[in-house]
Amino acid sequence: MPSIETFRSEISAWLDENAPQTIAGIQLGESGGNWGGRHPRWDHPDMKPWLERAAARGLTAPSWPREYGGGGLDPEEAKVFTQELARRRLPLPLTGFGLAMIGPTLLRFGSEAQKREHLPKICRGEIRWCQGYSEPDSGSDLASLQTKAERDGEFFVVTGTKVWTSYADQSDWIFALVRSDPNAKKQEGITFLLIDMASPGVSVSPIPLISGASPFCETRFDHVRVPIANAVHHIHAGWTVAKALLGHERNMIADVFGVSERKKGSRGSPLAGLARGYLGSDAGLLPDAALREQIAQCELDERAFGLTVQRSRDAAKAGHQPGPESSLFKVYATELNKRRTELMVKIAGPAGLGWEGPGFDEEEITRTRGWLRARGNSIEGGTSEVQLNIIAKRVLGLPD
Amino acid sequence: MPSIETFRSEISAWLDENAPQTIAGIQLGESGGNWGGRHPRWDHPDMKPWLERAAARGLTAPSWPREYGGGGLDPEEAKVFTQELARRRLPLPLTGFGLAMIGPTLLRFGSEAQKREHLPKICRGEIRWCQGYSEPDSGSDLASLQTKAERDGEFFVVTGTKVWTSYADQSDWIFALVRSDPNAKKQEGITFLLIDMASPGVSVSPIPLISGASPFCETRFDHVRVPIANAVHHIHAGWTVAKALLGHERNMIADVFGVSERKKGSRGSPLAGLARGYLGSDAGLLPDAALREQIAQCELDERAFGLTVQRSRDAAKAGHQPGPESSLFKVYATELNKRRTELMVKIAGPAGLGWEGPGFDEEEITRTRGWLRARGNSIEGGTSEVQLNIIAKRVLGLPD
Amino acid sequence: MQLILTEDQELLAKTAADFAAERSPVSRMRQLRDRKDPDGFSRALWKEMAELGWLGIPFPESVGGAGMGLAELAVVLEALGRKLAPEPVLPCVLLAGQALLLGGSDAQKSRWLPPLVAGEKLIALGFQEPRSRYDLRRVATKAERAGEGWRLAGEKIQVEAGASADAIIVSARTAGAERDAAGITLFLVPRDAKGLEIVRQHRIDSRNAALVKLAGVTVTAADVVGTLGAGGDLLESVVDRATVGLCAEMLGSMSEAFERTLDYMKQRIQFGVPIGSFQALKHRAAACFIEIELARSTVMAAARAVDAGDAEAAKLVSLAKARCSDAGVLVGNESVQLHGGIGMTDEHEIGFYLKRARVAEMTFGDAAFHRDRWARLSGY
Amino acid sequence: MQLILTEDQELLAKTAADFAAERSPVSRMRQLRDRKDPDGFSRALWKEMAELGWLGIPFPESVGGAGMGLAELAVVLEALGRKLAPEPVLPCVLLAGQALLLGGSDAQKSRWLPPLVAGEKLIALGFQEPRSRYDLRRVATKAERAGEGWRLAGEKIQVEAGASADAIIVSARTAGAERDAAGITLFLVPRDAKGLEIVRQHRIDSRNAALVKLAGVTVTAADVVGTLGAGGDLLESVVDRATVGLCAEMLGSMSEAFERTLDYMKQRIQFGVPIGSFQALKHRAAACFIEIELARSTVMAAARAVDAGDAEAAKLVSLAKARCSDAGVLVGNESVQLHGGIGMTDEHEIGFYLKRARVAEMTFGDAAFHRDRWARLSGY
Repeated sequence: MPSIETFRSEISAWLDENAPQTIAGIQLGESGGNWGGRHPRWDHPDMKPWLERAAARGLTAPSWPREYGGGGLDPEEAKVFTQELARRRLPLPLTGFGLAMIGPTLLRFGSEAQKREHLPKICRGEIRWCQGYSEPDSGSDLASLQTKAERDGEFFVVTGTKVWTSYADQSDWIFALVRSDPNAKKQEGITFLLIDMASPGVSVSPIPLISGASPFCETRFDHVRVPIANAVHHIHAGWTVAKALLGHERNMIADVFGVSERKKGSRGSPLAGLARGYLGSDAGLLPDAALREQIAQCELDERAFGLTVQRSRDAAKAGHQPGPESSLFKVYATELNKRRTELMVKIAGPAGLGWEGPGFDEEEITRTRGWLRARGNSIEGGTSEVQLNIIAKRVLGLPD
Repeated sequence: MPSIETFRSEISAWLDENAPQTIAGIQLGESGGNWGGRHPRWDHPDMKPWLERAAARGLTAPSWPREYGGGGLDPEEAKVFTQELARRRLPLPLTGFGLAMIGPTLLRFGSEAQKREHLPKICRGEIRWCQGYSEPDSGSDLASLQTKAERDGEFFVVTGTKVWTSYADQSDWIFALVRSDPNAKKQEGITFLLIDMASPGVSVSPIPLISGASPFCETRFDHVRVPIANAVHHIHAGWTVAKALLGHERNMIADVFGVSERKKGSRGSPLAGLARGYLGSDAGLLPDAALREQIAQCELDERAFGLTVQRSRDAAKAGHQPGPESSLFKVYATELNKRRTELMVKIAGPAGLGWEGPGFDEEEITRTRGWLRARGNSIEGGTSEVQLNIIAKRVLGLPD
Repeated sequence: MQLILTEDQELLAKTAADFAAERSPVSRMRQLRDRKDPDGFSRALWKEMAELGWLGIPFPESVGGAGMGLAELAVVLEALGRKLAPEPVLPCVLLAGQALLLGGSDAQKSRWLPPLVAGEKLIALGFQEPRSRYDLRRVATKAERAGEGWRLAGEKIQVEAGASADAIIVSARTAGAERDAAGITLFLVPRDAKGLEIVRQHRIDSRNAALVKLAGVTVTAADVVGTLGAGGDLLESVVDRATVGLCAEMLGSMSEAFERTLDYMKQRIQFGVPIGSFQALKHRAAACFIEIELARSTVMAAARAVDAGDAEAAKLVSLAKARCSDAGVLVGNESVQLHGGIGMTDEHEIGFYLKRARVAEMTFGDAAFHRDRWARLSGY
Repeated sequence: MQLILTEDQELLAKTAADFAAERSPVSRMRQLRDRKDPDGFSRALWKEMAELGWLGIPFPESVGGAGMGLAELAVVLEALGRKLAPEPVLPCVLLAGQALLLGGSDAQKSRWLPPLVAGEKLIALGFQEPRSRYDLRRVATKAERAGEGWRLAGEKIQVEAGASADAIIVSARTAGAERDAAGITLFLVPRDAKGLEIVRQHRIDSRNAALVKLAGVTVTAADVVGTLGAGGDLLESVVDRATVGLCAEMLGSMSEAFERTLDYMKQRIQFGVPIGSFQALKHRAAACFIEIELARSTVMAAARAVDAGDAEAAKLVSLAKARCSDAGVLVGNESVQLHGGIGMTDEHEIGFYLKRARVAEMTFGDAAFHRDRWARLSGY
């Protein structure tokens, strides 16, 4: 095995040769990079060769096994690769639910055939995936889902509706939870199924939110025929797969907020700066005492949360089990983001009421829609109420 | 029937002749007036003749029937009597749980023998009553009470412990809820029993609170023999009696807070005045912006609540049924009183930390203990949690 | 002051509730929004409201009004608020209309109020500027003498009903600096005045609002509304009245949002039971109920105090607006949260209540502004 | 800055927890209160703490200390806070001790610190006055030149450990007016000084506190602690250290109160089920849990920042105190409410946590004070 520094110089050399200079430090679009798929969108023309070269070298999924298109890197090497990307301000060659969600799931639960079929296409960015979990009548109580999968020989015939299927309108395949046994206990009759969205009977429509357009879609299945071989893990055992994936998703959500909050701590007082602009105050104490105290409270919340995330990570780095504090990340991060976005609108005052121009600038409209969008943070990915139930039960040991 | 103005001149003449001038406008002690009983305490020597004369005329219980020692006044006359007392700043001749609680209960549920035995003694202030409801293991879930009443011929043998029996150490009789049928459903095995506290086996000890001495006592019954004839209403049907009385008690509690909050509205800003003293600010904006906003919020709460009480009373006066707003009185009044007393301590700052002198004046110590005592407001007489349950169920119609 | 509805008010409330339910379902507001209706409201419905006599409620009979007060208009606005009816009662009847009633000359009143009451003309009031926030007396728009008349230059923002108004009353500075309390004068500017530019704005509540730019607009001395230099006081009285009306509307909106949420809590099944059976949600619903009941009492009190010219009226207006702002946002937020995912969709109507609650909160000062005003008026 | 306990700190925490549980049950504090113990704490236990080396944690080895920091003392104070141990670590080790360490002359240090660390002498710090509230620099006590020395006149209130202290350091004004930031000097006054009157005070937490009256007390130039006129800055550094210690104690108290409440919620049966099964109560318990976890992170960060002399240390101290104040009061209030009637009785120990939480909240500034300080230090 080469030493880690050998690896660093190898990968550096490869990056110097293959990564287009043109994309260093570019502003990524709303979705944040290459998502691949049959109908890819490029934030920059050179994002395409970047994906292709990285895929060829296994660097779209650096730590996946080489046999499935990954890079076969060990954790230390993967970290070096990330560091070298960051140092060059290079975007990831590929992102999306394939890499983040279904890929790891297949690596853990998939059959050999499934891995050989799907993982290389994910690594090459050929197939874009989306997730089909929630249904109109199954939100917090996900296990009550009713999308039917009726057996017909070597096929399931799938009928039902999935909601909150992000980017379904741009995706090629969907991994979905379906009810394969209506007579079993609710968690025990569910199958985790891979469905080609090009199949007859699949239709997708976007879901506009109170904040405007969104990646969310409603995806309907009307007698869609899916090979039984597309069930991941055992038939009727999909809940096990789903739970593993859900836990993963919740951590991701907390991470997103957690990291960004942490960074904020060191960036001065952006809220106070915003207030100075709207209150016309250059220096000294902010003239609106009530706003000033709310800003301070919000900053204290952010900082206390950031320190708690840090405490958890420091403990993890030191090899400790995750402490009870990690159970609060999702609920606190999302509730805090709601309060913060609401406070930003209040700071803007009347200028915070705009839906679109004229009379409101781009930043104001983004801020106001950001506040509206944030209302959903405490609903998606496990409601705050469910999070509090979990804390009460698992951490505090309170009885049912 | 004489006209109401005839009655007014009669009662005025009687008051002019019989009410001692010496007690007009006197400061009543903590318990607030004549409570009577075998060991009465007088706030002023002339409170004794005042009680005796009023009792002789039936004016301790103005609206009770004359045959049981009351005044037999109709509601309009009773109101005139109250007005005339207020105009002369005269204290009530008698107060207490006999008049307010057990008397009305006996009038509604008692046997003829019970009425003849107990009501005249209440009217004359000879017997002081207390209430025995809660038990150490039965608070919010009162109906789970366990004080046993075992049948032995014409007697119940009572064994158990009652807590929060206010003034039990100064009372002569107690009305108590006891479990007469341990096998029935919990609400159906309870008897409402009158017990002479001089009976062998009754012992009383005071309960000091976190705020210091209190009227509350723990009352123990150790094989106390009580005649079966002392059961009010039917045996095992005590819950019916208790519920009627509890509703009555909750209204009283809300009234106490409601009325006092209403008065505050018109008295300027006592909280701001307090803050001026502690902040050393004579005029202008209060220099502590955070305190200032909390004071304003507290005043808004008080005023909004006072107006809601007024709205309810105006509706009642106009002959409407009590609206849904009356269900919030108890919980809001008590939670507000908690916030208000807490705010007063915060206004005092370090001067709000005194338990007793030196270095803290009388007012400061009263204020601080008042805050501690107020913590119990949302527990006694139906916890805030129970009140919210009731609103959710009865007013909002939310399912169990 | 009696905090109950009179029989006449009960009747009016019933009529308004029936009208709102039948003629103004929330779907109507959605259609106006989706088709980008330039008015943002229905002129036909406006005319119907006029025929019902509602636009004349707070005006004397001499101009075609009913000679009633805010207590009456409040019950109508509450009913309209329940269905988020976007017709411009607040800006036209209360803001501009009351400005003319309290400050206008006889000529102005007789020219503008009868057609306003009849639903034939719309007038708006422009009092907000890019830097004014909630301060009515922060006015940068300038009025300079120009011969016998005045030349106006400046910009008013978020002028409600401004995009459709036949005339706009604007505050301008005839003396003093931008933040001075005195020196403000109101002017009535007809829509066709030269140099007047009106641009429709789009806020989250989709209602009619406009940027009003005054590029050297010339008006005559007869266009002054009220006393020269005393426009600040007039504005404050007018905005207090409009605030009561807004509070009534907010009360209606929050009541409806809450009732819809309660219904949803009773119907939505998760984990095999209605979500309304979960105690944590019950207690939160009870907390909303309490705040709405308290808000109702304060709105009734404020309306009656203003009608009676009570010395405490301004304090009670601030009490009502502070409570309605906080309660409205609380109920709006809880409504979306308790509806869960469906509440986040544009397809569901509950989001409209959240958006309108936010606009209403930040109109005429938010809760913190009115707590501060309460404290000032209370001398601390 | 790593927000984890080192192995040594883990060991110290374990020792302190065992000590507190075995030697200092809450019943001990009750006994001290009920028998009106003049010290309000146990001198024997104090000596034991000294022998364990705890009193020397934040002092250099030169005066018998351990040369450790607040991060270490915090774990001890947290353990003591759990059992409401009333021994005067905060006033003697942190307030007075750190004042001497940071500002004292060599002579003062060698005279006072070794016996302090050994548990043989007690020193207190008087910095509050009847009008000072939370402002360390509001000092009315006067120091006037008297020959080579100074004559002190004034009054200090709620001087913790003052009733038993062998010497008291007081702030006094050597220049300027009562509210001036500069011109404050600290003086060390021995207990037997003529004109010094010490009167025990009784606060709701029953701890040792005293009124300290200075009626023309004469001290020498050698009794000045720190630089003449620069006592305000010294005081601020010292109080920041003591605030971290107090926050650690608060963290312990609120953690214990919360755990006791959780236990009660699991045991107390009403309506046939443990009250801890009611969802509304579960969510409130979860809210307390979250606040305690966040408070813990801030206390750890503040201790480490002060130890490291971090530029942000003062901000982090205010962060910790603001959160611990709010969380402590929340947990104290919820603890009593969730205990119900029994929680209101003096017989139950949970009320002691409520009372101590209130005193701690209002010591060294409450949450609003520290939010304001955070904002000032952040430049807004």
